[in-house]
Amino acid sequence: MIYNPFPMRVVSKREEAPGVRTLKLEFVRQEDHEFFKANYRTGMFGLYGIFGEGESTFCVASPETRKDYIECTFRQSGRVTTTLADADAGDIVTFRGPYGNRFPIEGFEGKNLLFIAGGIALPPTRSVIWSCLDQREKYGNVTIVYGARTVADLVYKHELEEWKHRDDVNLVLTVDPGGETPDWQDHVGFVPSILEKVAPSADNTIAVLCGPPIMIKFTLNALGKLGFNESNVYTTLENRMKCGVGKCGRCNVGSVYICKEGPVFTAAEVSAMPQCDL
Amino acid sequence: MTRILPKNRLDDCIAAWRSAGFSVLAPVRRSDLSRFEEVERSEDMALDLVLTERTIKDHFFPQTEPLIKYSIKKHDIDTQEMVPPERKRVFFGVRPCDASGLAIDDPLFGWDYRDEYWFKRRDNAVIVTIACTTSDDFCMCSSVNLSPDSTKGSDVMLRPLQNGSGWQVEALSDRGNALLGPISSILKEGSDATASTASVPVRFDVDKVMAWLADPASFESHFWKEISVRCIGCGSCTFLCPTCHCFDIQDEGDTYTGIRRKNWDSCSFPMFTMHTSGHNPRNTQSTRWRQRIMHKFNYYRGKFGVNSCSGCGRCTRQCPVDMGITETLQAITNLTK
Amino acid sequence: MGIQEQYRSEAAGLLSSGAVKLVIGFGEGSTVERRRPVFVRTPAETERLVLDGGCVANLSTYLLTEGLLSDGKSVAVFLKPDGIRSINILAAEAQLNPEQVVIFGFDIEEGQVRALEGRKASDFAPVIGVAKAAGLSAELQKEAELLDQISAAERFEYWKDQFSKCIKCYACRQVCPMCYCRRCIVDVNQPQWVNTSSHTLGNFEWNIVRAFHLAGRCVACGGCDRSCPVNIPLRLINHRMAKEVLDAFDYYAGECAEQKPVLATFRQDDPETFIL
Amino acid sequence: MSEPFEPKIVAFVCTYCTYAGADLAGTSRMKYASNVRIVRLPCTGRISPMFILKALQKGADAVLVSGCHPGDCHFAQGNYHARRRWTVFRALLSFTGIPEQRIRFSWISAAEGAKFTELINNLTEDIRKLGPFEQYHELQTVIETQATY
Amino acid sequence: MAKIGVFVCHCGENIASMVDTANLVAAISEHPGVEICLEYKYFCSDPGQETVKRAVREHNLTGVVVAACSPRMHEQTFRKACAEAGLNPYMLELANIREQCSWVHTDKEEATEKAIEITRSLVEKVKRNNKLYPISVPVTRRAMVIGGGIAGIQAALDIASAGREVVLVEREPSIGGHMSQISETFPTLDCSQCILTPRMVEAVQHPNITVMTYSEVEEVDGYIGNFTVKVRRKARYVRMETCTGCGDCIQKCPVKKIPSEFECGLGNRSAIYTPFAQAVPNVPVIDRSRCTYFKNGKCAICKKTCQIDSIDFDQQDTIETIEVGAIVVATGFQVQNTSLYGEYGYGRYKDVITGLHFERLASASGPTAGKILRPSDGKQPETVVFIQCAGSRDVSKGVRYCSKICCMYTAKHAMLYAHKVHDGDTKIFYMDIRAAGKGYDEFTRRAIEEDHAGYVRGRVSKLYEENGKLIVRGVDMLLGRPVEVAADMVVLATAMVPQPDAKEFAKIIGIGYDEYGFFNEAHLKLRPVETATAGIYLAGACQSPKDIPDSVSQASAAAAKILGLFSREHLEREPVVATVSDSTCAGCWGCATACPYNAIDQRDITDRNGNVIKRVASVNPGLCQGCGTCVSFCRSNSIDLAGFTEKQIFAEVMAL
Repeated sequence: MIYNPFPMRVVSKREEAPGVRTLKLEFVRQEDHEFFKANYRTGMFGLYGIFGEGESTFCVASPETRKDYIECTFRQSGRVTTTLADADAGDIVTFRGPYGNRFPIEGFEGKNLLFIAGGIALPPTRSVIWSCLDQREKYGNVTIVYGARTVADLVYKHELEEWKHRDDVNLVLTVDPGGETPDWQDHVGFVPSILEKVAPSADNTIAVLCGPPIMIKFTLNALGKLGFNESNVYTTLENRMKCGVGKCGRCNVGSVYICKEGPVFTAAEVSAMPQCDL
Repeated sequence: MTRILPKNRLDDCIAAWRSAGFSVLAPVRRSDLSRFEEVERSEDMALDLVLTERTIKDHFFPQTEPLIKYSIKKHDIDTQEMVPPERKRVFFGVRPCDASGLAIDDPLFGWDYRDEYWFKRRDNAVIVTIACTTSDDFCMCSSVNLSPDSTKGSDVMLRPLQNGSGWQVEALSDRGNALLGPISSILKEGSDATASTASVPVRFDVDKVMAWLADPASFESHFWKEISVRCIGCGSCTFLCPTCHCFDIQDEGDTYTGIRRKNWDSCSFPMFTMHTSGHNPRNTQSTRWRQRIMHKFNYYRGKFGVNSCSGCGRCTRQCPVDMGITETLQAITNLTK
Repeated sequence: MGIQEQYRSEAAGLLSSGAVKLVIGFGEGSTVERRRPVFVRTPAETERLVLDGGCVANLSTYLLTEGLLSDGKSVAVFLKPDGIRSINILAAEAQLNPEQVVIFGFDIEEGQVRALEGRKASDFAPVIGVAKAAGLSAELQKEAELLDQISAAERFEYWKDQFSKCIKCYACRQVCPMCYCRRCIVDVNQPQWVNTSSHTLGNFEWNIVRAFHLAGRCVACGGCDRSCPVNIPLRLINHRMAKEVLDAFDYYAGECAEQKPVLATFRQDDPETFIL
Repeated sequence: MSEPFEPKIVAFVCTYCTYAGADLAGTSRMKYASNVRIVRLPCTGRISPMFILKALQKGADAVLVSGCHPGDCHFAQGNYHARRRWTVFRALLSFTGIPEQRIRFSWISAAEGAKFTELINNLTEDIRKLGPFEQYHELQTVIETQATY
Repeated sequence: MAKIGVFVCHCGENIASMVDTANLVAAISEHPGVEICLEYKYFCSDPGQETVKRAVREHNLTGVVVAACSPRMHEQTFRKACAEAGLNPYMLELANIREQCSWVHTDKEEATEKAIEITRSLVEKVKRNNKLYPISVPVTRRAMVIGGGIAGIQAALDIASAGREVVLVEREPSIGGHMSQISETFPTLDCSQCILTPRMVEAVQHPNITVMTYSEVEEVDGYIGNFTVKVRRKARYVRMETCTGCGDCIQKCPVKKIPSEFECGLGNRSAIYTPFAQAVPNVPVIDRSRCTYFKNGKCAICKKTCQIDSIDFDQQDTIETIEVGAIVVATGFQVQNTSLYGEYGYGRYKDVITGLHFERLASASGPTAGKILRPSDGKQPETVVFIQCAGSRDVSKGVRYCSKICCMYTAKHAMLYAHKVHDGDTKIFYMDIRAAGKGYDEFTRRAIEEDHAGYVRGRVSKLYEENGKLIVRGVDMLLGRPVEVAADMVVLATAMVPQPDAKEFAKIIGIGYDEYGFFNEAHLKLRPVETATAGIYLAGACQSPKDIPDSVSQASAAAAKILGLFSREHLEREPVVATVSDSTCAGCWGCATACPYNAIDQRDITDRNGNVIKRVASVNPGLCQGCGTCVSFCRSNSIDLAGFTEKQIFAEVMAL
């Protein structure tokens, strides 16, 4: 029934940043995998769990173009994530999903893409980035602006390296003032201000923005200044969730159930929500 | 001429249903608490109560429900899904507000993902409602477009006879009709007058309330702080509410074996929305009270076309600090005068 | 002038002089019998204050509302002797500064309200002394003794039946002035000492742990007992704890603001007849 | 004939006195019933009442709590604090119907291997007579089955 | 997840004969998280330890359980082995399947089952162990000794002679303490001053000792190795630096009739004075309350007299802040106020005196120059009655303990009296004669046999004056008949009691005290010199009544403890200490009240602008001893004990 998760086997794990892990999971049962393949689209999330500890919600960080496995990236903080972070290859964890809506990337075709992410919020963006990069020909220019508090806090460092060296991706990295290392070559400054310097034209451009609430707020302002229409800016919202299927009643912001109607929203939809409920 | 269930045949009625495979649940007062429990004899029933303290929701959405039993092995995990029993049950003597509560929650539990824990019980339950002839200071069904003899959510409606000898019986659904089969010989025809239903005053103007709540400006109103100042943040109003349905999922057990459970949770609790980061979107009692009212009289209606309140008044009746929906909605009504 | 009027005018005086920023008292409730907590911020509003035999709640809980006393300003509150003892405990446990609490003291005897002399918690030491001398409630003791007389197995069944009703709404905790923890033990999940689910085992654990945490701190205001929506006789278990600390350690909770917690202190000659 | 009932007993002991006393029983090759499982803590002061409840949940038929004699605590005062807690907790458990015979407290010094041996044997025998603590354990079994409704 | 290695030791036949180790290994191997499970004859042997180390390295183990003997036996052995293999030594647990299993059971099946359960529960515990690192605390290698009596002087000299700095603080104008008041000492009858004075001089002249007389400790902060002490130096009104101690000012001071404290009121002193002739430092102080100049601004004769202008009426008290690494408390005792004893007429009859009075009478430097003359009329008493246990061992007077020295000094007094008044008569009323100590019993025997001390076993019931005599009535319990003595003088062997301000002082420095006010040692038997507060030690009668040899021994012991502490610049402590969760602590301070070591302080949590957001408990790892009493007190589980965390114990219990 609806609360019964899929058993998943840990294939590998990677330390992304202090306290931040990525787990690569494969399906134990064929039928679960088939279900996932049939239903997963980029932007969706799931509940990752360990029996005995519980479940925790985060996005599927792998793209819809790669459905052989699920990757998830999370910060070790509570009871579940602490245990998940301990999982090694071969261990069994669980996954319930995919849930929620998705980034409408068909609609992005032929357009320029601007991805903006802050800190631990790169994973949801990364899912869309790869979903698009894996079909690179369908889209226009791709710009990725990613910032973190310090150099150590940047996640997916190996992929950042890869994007950096791709001709068809413009990667802009930045760290908050004070977070740079002596050999840091990229930008220093907060994402919104860097964005104003490096952003492509708003014309025919879709922006995908993920980050902590405070960053989202200032970045939306910056995008506004740059002429982006709120309906062309997509973001994801994350709230505490337990059921993931619109029953348990905790994730709503105003009348919106994040788990059912989200987690992907346009900036226009977000600004229609009661801001203090976010 | 209508069908009558004579009070003095109630025991026969119970026996007939039981032999037809039904469990019969009715209001019972035991250990200083009134609630629905299985009964075998009519004398165990407490049908004269205005309302049981606990709702019948308990029997469809239990306060704690095992979902999955797990057992961790060295290389594997055994899981066993715990399925609720498909037990045929008659709920006898339900009040219209409680019956409505079930109907109000049905769409939520069926919203895209069907929650079988609810529906396996719903589908096997027959709700026999008794119209109210008495009410108290807290009843407010009439304020939420229901009434002391509302049929919403009921399969069979019983209307007390004026002479107190029994009830006029009306089947409202196929399930209700089917339930009357085993007791057809007990029912008799009659034309006794029914007692007048309780008169429950309208305590607030729900339309005005809905309009005010729908106004985005109301969300940030200072009103919420004032009205909720004495709320202590317990969950008794939500847990005694026939329509509140929020829950938590928890794993519980020892080192290797345990049960994943679905437990009632309450929007009154700060932990309800607390992120692991420590950020809490609803970090004050006033925002939580606002959520409760908004959810019941604005959001829920937006999703499912109905307000999530059946007017039982338990929230106020049981509140340790004498708060409740009525007071708030009266105040909103007054705001918009 | 009755006490109600006297206190109303004194409250108005305190508010208008700025001596207090808020008066927490009782007002009319949703029915004739009910009294509810009211929060009065202006002299005019003091008309809402009611003081009669129905004013039984221990309002000291509200003093712990986050941020209420952090500006150093004073708040006036209507309290019975039990509530005043709560203030003493909260002061002893560093949760509030008793200097910021102005007390409208009263007591109820046979439904009649009687004013108590004093304004600061420390002024009421004689009243509390009298209360201690009078001993714990004989009524509760009688009720508790009925349970003491039956066998352990029967007692277990009794409490199992009672606790099985618990729905973990935490009204008992929320209404209690002593339950001020930032994180209740039941919300501790690493490890999960108390089963949070409201099955009988979890309910047993919760209610036992809460009673233990209230041992030597409960002032028998009855708030939890009255608040319990499923009518669990929490008064009895709390009374039993109060009796234990009084009998074993001569400890009466809330005697003064300097009182040390009973379970954080000891005497070398504490009784230990049960230890082998 | 059914198997004789073998109780499960959990002991929470301090490392300096009772644990050492139990060690002494071993080095002296004294013999006692194998029903006891010892959890070692630095001091009786560390023993929280929750331990007892969890032991009962895990099927203990009796719990023993033991530490240094008053005045002998390695940490000077831990056992005095513990004694107060026990007094209160024991009264609480008793009032809620958890029999006093099942929750025992003792002082056993590092020299009292014999006392430890005797206590474990007596306790085991007492609980054998008393039978399993089904009333409590039933609470655990009930939650493993369906919701009652 | 965790990778635990479990090593099942046979201990020769010790374990293997009663525990089916193959079964144990089989069961534990199937346990979740167990990466490897091996058995071996002796894991504590070198090859055994090598096996453990190799497994740790090869399997990247995150934790180790050795199922073998008691952790009290080999925990350190295997911790070391783990550390050598690169695993944090605290990621080890010992499952005790020998002392608490194989050796005590007789049924192999049962023992095996128990061994499995023990091991399993420790596997679950070790999964939740945290890496711990020894706590290093810097040590200020300077000691403070509080109290300049014989105990304090001895401790100071011992520490100083070993090369460490010492600050010796004494609140009186001179060091010396009670010992300087004593005439002769038992059991040798050598002159107290003669043996004490050289030590006083040595102390004050020692290059490593700073003597601060007329000074009091006002505040102590910090913890072992790192105390900050505030000392109030009271104004002397005499410049220490220049005064030569000539004594002219004392001679010239017109206010002379002040009862001398040192002489117990039997002699007088002036307003500017040194307590006694041999005072160290030999610098007088002005008693402000008695000085005419301070009363009305006139006089100042001392100032005029002083040839080097050392009198300074403008001096003020000063507060000095001193950093020290350890503290010896040697604050001594006082004589019980005998006015409690109405029945003995103390205070009513001038010739009823205390033992200390008698010391002054017998002292060659005393007011009577060593002649035994009674206070009332200066006549030599012909009959002296001594009453022992005048206060001690008397519940009704609040002193249940034995003051320990009275039997001895009373015998000494009787002897001194007999030596000075050859035809005098003594009667000693006693309960028991407690003369345990080297040469002590011989001493009392000498008093009886050589000096004819008249011991009467019994208590005095009544004492009154009649015709210029003190009539002492009692019962001779040995003969079973009443006794009545007409005495010229009565000497009460009064109890030794704590200093009047002992309890307040204990609170200032943060140590415990008993119901009387004697300071508490950490452990009566095993740690009699330490207090429960690490870094603070006790010496002398402030802990309990003691004679001089005992005080000196304890002082030297305290010094040895401190020198041990000072042997390194950093103090390494076991990391088994408590920590507080700031986010959940409600600041009720119950833990701080319960802590036997005063290891818990209040700490302010501030926001970026420095505003206090909340105040939480904070454990000082330098002081915490790891008992965990705070943990079980905390209602919100906001404090935890490393090595025995809530998570660990929960897992251990839940795996049983």
